Amino acid sequence: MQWNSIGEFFAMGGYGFYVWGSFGVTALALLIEPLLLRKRQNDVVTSLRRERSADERQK
Amino acid sequence: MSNKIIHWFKYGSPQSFYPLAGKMIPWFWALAAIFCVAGLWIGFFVAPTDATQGEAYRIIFIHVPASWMSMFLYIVMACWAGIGLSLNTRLSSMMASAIAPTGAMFAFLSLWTGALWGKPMWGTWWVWDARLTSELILLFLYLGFMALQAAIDEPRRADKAGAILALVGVVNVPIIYFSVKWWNTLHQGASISMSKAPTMAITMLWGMLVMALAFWMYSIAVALQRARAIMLERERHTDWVKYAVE
Amino acid sequence: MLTAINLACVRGDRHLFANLGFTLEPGGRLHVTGENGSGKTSLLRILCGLSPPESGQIHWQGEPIRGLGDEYRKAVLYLGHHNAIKEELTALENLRTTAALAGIAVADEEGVALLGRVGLAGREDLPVRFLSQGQKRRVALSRLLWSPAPLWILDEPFVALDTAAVSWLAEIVGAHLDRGGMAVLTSHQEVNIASGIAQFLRITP
Amino acid sequence: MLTAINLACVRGDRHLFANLGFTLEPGGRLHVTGENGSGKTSLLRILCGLSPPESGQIHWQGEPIRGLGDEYRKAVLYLGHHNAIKEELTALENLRTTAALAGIAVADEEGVALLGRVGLAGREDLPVRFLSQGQKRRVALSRLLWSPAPLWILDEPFVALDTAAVSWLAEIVGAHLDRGGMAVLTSHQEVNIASGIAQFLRITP
Amino acid sequence: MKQADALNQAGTLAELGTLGVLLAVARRDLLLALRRKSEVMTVLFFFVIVVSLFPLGIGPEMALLRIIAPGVLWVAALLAAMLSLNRLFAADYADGTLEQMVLSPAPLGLLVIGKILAHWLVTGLPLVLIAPLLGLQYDLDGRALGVLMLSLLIGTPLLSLIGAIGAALTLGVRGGGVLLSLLTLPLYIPALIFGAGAVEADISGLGATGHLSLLAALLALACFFAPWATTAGLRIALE
Amino acid sequence: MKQADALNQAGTLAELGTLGVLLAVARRDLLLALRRKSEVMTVLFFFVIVVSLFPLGIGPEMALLRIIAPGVLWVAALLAAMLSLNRLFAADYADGTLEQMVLSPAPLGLLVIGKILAHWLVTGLPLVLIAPLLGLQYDLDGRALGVLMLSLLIGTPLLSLIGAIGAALTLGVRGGGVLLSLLTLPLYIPALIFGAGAVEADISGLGATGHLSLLAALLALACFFAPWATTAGLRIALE
Ligand code: HEM
Ligand SMILES: Nc1ncnc2c1ncn2[C@@H]1O[C@H](COP(=O)(O)OP(=O)(O)OP(=O)(O)O)[C@@H](O)[C@H]1O
Ligand SMILES: Nc1ncnc2c1ncn2[C@@H]1O[C@H](COP(=O)(O)OP(=O)(O)OP(=O)(O)O)[C@@H](O)[C@H]1O
Ligand SMILES: [Mg+2]
Ligand SMILES: [Mg+2]
Repeated sequence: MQWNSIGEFFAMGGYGFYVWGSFGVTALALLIEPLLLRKRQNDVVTSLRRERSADERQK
Repeated sequence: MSNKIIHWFKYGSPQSFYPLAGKMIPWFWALAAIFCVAGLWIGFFVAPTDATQGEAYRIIFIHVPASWMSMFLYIVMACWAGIGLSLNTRLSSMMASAIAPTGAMFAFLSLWTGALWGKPMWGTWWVWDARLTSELILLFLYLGFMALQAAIDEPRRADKAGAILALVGVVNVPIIYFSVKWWNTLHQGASISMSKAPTMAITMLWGMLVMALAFWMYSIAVALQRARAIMLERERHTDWVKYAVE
Repeated sequence: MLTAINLACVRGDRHLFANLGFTLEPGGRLHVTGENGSGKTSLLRILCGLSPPESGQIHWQGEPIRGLGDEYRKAVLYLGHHNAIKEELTALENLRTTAALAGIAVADEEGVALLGRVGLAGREDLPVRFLSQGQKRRVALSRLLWSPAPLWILDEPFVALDTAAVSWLAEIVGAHLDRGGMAVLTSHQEVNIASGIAQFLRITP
Repeated sequence: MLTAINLACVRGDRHLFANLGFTLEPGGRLHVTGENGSGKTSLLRILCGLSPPESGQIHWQGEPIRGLGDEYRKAVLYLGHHNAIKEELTALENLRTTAALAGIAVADEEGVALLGRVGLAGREDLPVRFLSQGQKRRVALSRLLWSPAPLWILDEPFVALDTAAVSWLAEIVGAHLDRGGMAVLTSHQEVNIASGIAQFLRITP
Repeated sequence: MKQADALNQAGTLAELGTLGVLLAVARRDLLLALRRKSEVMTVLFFFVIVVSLFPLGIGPEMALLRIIAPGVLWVAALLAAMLSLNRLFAADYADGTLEQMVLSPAPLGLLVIGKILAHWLVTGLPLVLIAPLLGLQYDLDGRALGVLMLSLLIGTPLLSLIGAIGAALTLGVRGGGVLLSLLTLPLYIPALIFGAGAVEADISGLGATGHLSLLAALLALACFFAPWATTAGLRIALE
Repeated sequence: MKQADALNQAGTLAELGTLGVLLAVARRDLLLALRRKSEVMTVLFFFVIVVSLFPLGIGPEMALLRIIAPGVLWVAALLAAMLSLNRLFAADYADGTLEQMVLSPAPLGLLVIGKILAHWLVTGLPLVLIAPLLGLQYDLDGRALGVLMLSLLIGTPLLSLIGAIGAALTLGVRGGGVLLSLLTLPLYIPALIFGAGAVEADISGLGATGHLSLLAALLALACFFAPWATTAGLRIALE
C-alpha cells in the first residue's frame, strides 16, 4: 500500500484533477445511464398500465 | 437437435426473451460490481506508482478498458444488426439499437480519459494521433447510427437502415484505422507515441483486464435493460406486452 | 392471374385490414373502395410488391411474387397518387425516360404521337412545371399507352382530369381488359368502364 | 363584393383568357369550369392577388385590391392544388400554426374538436406524412372551420375526398354562403351545394 | 373588418397580437426542428466533423494547426450555417405554407424575423457553445477560446440574417441549394474576415476589440436591412 | 412473357438492353442537371469559393498556404461532392419516380449505377478539371498539380459511390441534409487522407504512387460494395 493518508490518496501525487476527473466522469456516466434506463422503463410501464386500465373501464 | 432449434427460436422472440432478460440482468449487475471493486482495488492499492508518469498513469485502468469496449461493442452491434437484416429477426435488431448508446458512451469515456491523461503527460489535451483520431471517428459512427435510427419513425425501417450503416461502418473501421495510422506515421516523426508506454507490470495488466471484465458485464446488463424497454415501446400493442407489465 | 390470400396490413398501431383475399382473372378488374384512410393505397402498394404485407401471400400466375422478382415487375404497371414525372423536363422527355426505365425505346415522333393521344398536342416541349394539374396527370397517364404490362394497378387515376379525359381513360382501361389485361383501381368518383368482369372490394375498418 | 373587370391572362405564348369579368355578391358562389389547362388555377391565383393579371382590375368592396393590402388578405381564404401542410408536423400542430398565421390562436381542445369535425378524430397526433391522401386534404380543409374570411377561393377542393367528405364539404360551403360569405370554386366533379346564388363561368380557349 | 368578425364561426377563438404571431412562427419552426429529431444535433455534428477533417487533410503538427485554427473554425461555422439555410424557406415554399404567409394579414417582415430567430437558435447558438471544445483540439488557450466564442456569438446571427436573403432569392430556383451558397458566401466574407481576424488578433496579442466592434456594427446593419430584403425576395419568388 | 408481348399496344416500340437502361437513366439525370441551368456551374463555384475563403480566414502568407493547399483543396472537393448528394435521390423519391424504378424490370443496382455515374459527371469531373487552376492560387508547381488532378480523378468517383449509400439511407428522413453529412463524412476520411496525402507526399518528394494505388484499391472496393448497400437502402426507404 503506497498511500499514507487520505489526503495523499486524493492528491494522487499532484495529478488529482486528472485522475479523479477521469474516474469521476466515468463513474458518473456509469451511474446515470442505468438511472435513465430505469426511468425509461418505468415510463413505458406506467403508460401501458394506464392504457390497460382505460381499456378495462371501457369494457 | 430439433429440440435445440425450437429452444433457440423460442428465445429469439421478444416475448420469451423479455422475462429471461429480466432474470439475467441482476446477475450481470452483481458480476459487474464485483469485478469493478476488484479492479479498483488492484488499480489503486495493489499497483505501484509508475516511475515515469507518477500517479497519473492510474487512468489506464479505465482508459484502456473503455477503449476496448467501445471497439468491441461496435462489432457486436454490427453483428446483431447484420443478423437482424438477413434473418429478419426483431430481437437482433433491438439488441443492436440497445448496444449503440452504451458503445458511444464508452467511446466518449475513452476520449475523455485520454484527454485528461494527455494533458499532464503530453502537455496537450489532444493530438492528431492515429489511435486518437480513429477513436473520434468511431464515436461519429456511433452517433451517426443513433441519429439515423432516431430520425426514422417506423421501427422496422429504422432497424434495416441502421443495419446497413453499421455493416458499412464495420467494413470501414479497419480501413479508417490503417489509413489514419499510415497518414500519421508519414507526417509525424518520433514526437509522441503511445506505444512507447513503459512495459506494463503484470499487476497493471491484471487491473486492466479485471476492469475490462467489469465494463463488459456492465455493458451486457445495460444493453439487456435497454432492450427490454425497447421491446415494450415497440410492441406495446401486442398481447404479450399487456401481460408482461402485470 | 393475380391471387391474394389472407392479406393483412398494419400501419403504426392501426390494423387496416386482415384476411383480405381475391382472385383476378385476365379480363377482370377489381375496384377497391373504402373511405379516406381505409387502406386502399396501402393495399395497392402491397400488391405491387413495394411494401410487404403483415401476413398473407400474393401469387402471380400461381407463384408467390416474392420469388418472381423481375418477371413480376415486368408484368405490373403502377400509377400512384404521385405522378412520377420531373417538373423540369418536358412532357416528351418525361415520356421517353419513363419508357426507358421499363426497357422500351420510344422515338421522338412516336412520343409526340402518344402525347397527342393524351391531349397534350402542342405542349410536348414545355417543361412540365408549366402544365396545369390535369395536364401533369395526363403526362403520367401516357404510360398506359405504351406499357406492355398485363396488370395495371391504378391509384385514383381519374383525379384532376376533366370529364372528357375521364371517359377517355375509362375507354383505355376497357380496351386493356378486352385485350386480356387486368386492372386494380381505386376511385372516389363514379367510373364507367364498359368492358371486363368487375369485382368490388370494399375495405372497412 | 368581389368584382373582376376585363381580366386577361397570358402564360408563356399562350393567351388563356381575356375580357373576363364577373361580380360576386355576398351569398353568391362562382363556379369556374373549363378543360384541363384552360386557366382556372391561373384565374384563381389572380383573384387572390398572388399573381398579377395581364390586364384588367379586381375590386373588393369597390376598391382595387392592389391598394388594399392587408385588408384584402384578411378577407380571402385560398386553398390551392397543394395542401399547404407540413408532413412532419401532426395534424393538430398543422392546424394550430395555420391558424396562427392568420392571427388566430386555437387552444389544444378546440383544435382536437375541429379535427374531429373533419373526420380525423384519433389521428390528431400522427405526423401528417402517415395520413392517407384524403386525410391530408381534410387537414387542409380544416381551415374552413375557423377562418373568419368572407371570400373563399377553392381550387378543386373535392379532390381525394371520399363521398361522405364531399357532401360534408358541400354543406360547409353552403353554410358559409348562408352566413353571407362568398365562394369561388373549381371542380371537375359534380357539386351539390344547396344554398347561395350560383354563377357559372366557363373558360374556353 | 366588421364583416370578417361576423363570419367568425368559432366565435370564441382568440386573436393574436403582432408579437404573438412572431412568436408563433418561431415556435413552429423550433417545433419542426425538434420533431425532425436530432436536427439541432446534426448541424452541430457537421460543424464538429468539418473542423476535425482539416487536420486529416493537412497533417497533425500542432504548431501549424494553431495558426490555421481561427480560419478553419470560422469557415466551418460559416459552412454549417449556410448548409442549413436551404431549409429555411424551401419546405414552406414547396407545400404552399409560404403562399399562406404572404396572404396572412400579419406583416410578412414579422414572420420572416420569427423564422430567422428560430433558425439562429437551432443552428447558430449550438455552434457558439461547442466551439471552445473544438478550439482545444487545435490547442488554443483560454483567452483565445473566449474571443472565439464572442466572435461567433456576434457573427452567427449575422450569418442567419444574411443567409435568409439568399434563401429567399433562390427560392423556387430549382437546384438552388448550391446557387444559394454562391450568393451568400460572398456576402459572408466580411463576417469571416472580422470574425477570424478577431481571434487571430487576440492570439498575436494585438487585441480583438476593433474586429469585434466592426462585427457588431455589421450585425446592427443586417438587423435593419436583411428582413426587408428577405421579404422582398419572398414576394418575388411567389409572384 | 408471352402474355405481356401480346399486350404491347404500340407493337413497334423497340426494347432497350440492360446497358441501354443504365445509359437512359444516366442521360436523364444529366439532362435534368443541364435543365436546372447553372447546376454544374454552382457545384464548381462552391468548390472555388470554399478554396478561396481560406486565404481570407487564415492570412496571405504563401509559405503557409502551400503547406495547407492539398488539405484545403481536398476538403473542399469533399464538401462540394457531399453537398450535392442530397439531391441524388430526393427528387425522385418525392415525385414517385423512385417507386417506378424499384418496380422497373431492370435490376435496381443498374439504375443506381447509372445515377451515380451521372452524379459524378456533374459534380466530380468538373472539380477535377478546375482543381489545377485553384492549385495555382496556392502556389503549387506543375508536378503537384498533376498529382492533385490524378488523385481527384480517382477520388471523386469514390466520393460519389460512398455518398450514394448515405443518400439512400437518409431518404425520406426529413431534414436529412445534415444527417447525410454526419453519416458520410466519417466514411470519406480514408479518401481524404490518401488523396491529400498523395499530393503532400509528392510535394515533399516522397512519391505519390503508394497513396494513389491505395486510393484506387478503395475505389475498386467501393465499386463492388456501394451499389449493393445503396440498393438495399433505397428498398428500405420505399417500404
Ligand atoms: C483523447 C485521447 C486518447 C484516445 C482517444 C485514446 C484511445 C485509445 C485507444 C482506442 C486505445 C486502445 C487501442 C488498442 O488497444 O489497440 C488506447 C489504448 C491505450 N492508450 Fe490511449 N488514447 C488517448 C490518450 C492516451 C494517453 C494520453 C495515454 C498515455 C500517455 C494513453 C495510453 C494508452 C495506453 C497505454 C493504451 C493501452 C496500450 C496499448 O494497447 O497499446 N492514451 N487508447
Ligand atoms: N404510423 C401510423 N400510425 C397510425 N396510423 C397510421 C400510420 N401510418 C399510416 N396510418 C394510417 O393508415 C392509413 C393509410 O391509408 P391509405 O393511404 O392506404 O388510405 P387510402 O384508402 O388510400 O385513403 P385515401 O382514399 O385517402 O387515399 C391511414 O388511415 C393512416 O392514418
Ligand atoms: N410558359 C408557358 N408557355 C405556354 N403555356 C403555358 C406556360 N405556362 C403555363 N402555360 C399553360 O397555361 C395553362 C395554365 O393552366 P391552369 O393551371 O390555370 O389550368 P387549370 O384550368 O387550372 O387546369 P386543371 O383543370 O388541369 O387544373 C396550361 O394550359 C399551361 O399549359
Ligand atoms: Mg390513397
Ligand atoms: Mg388547376
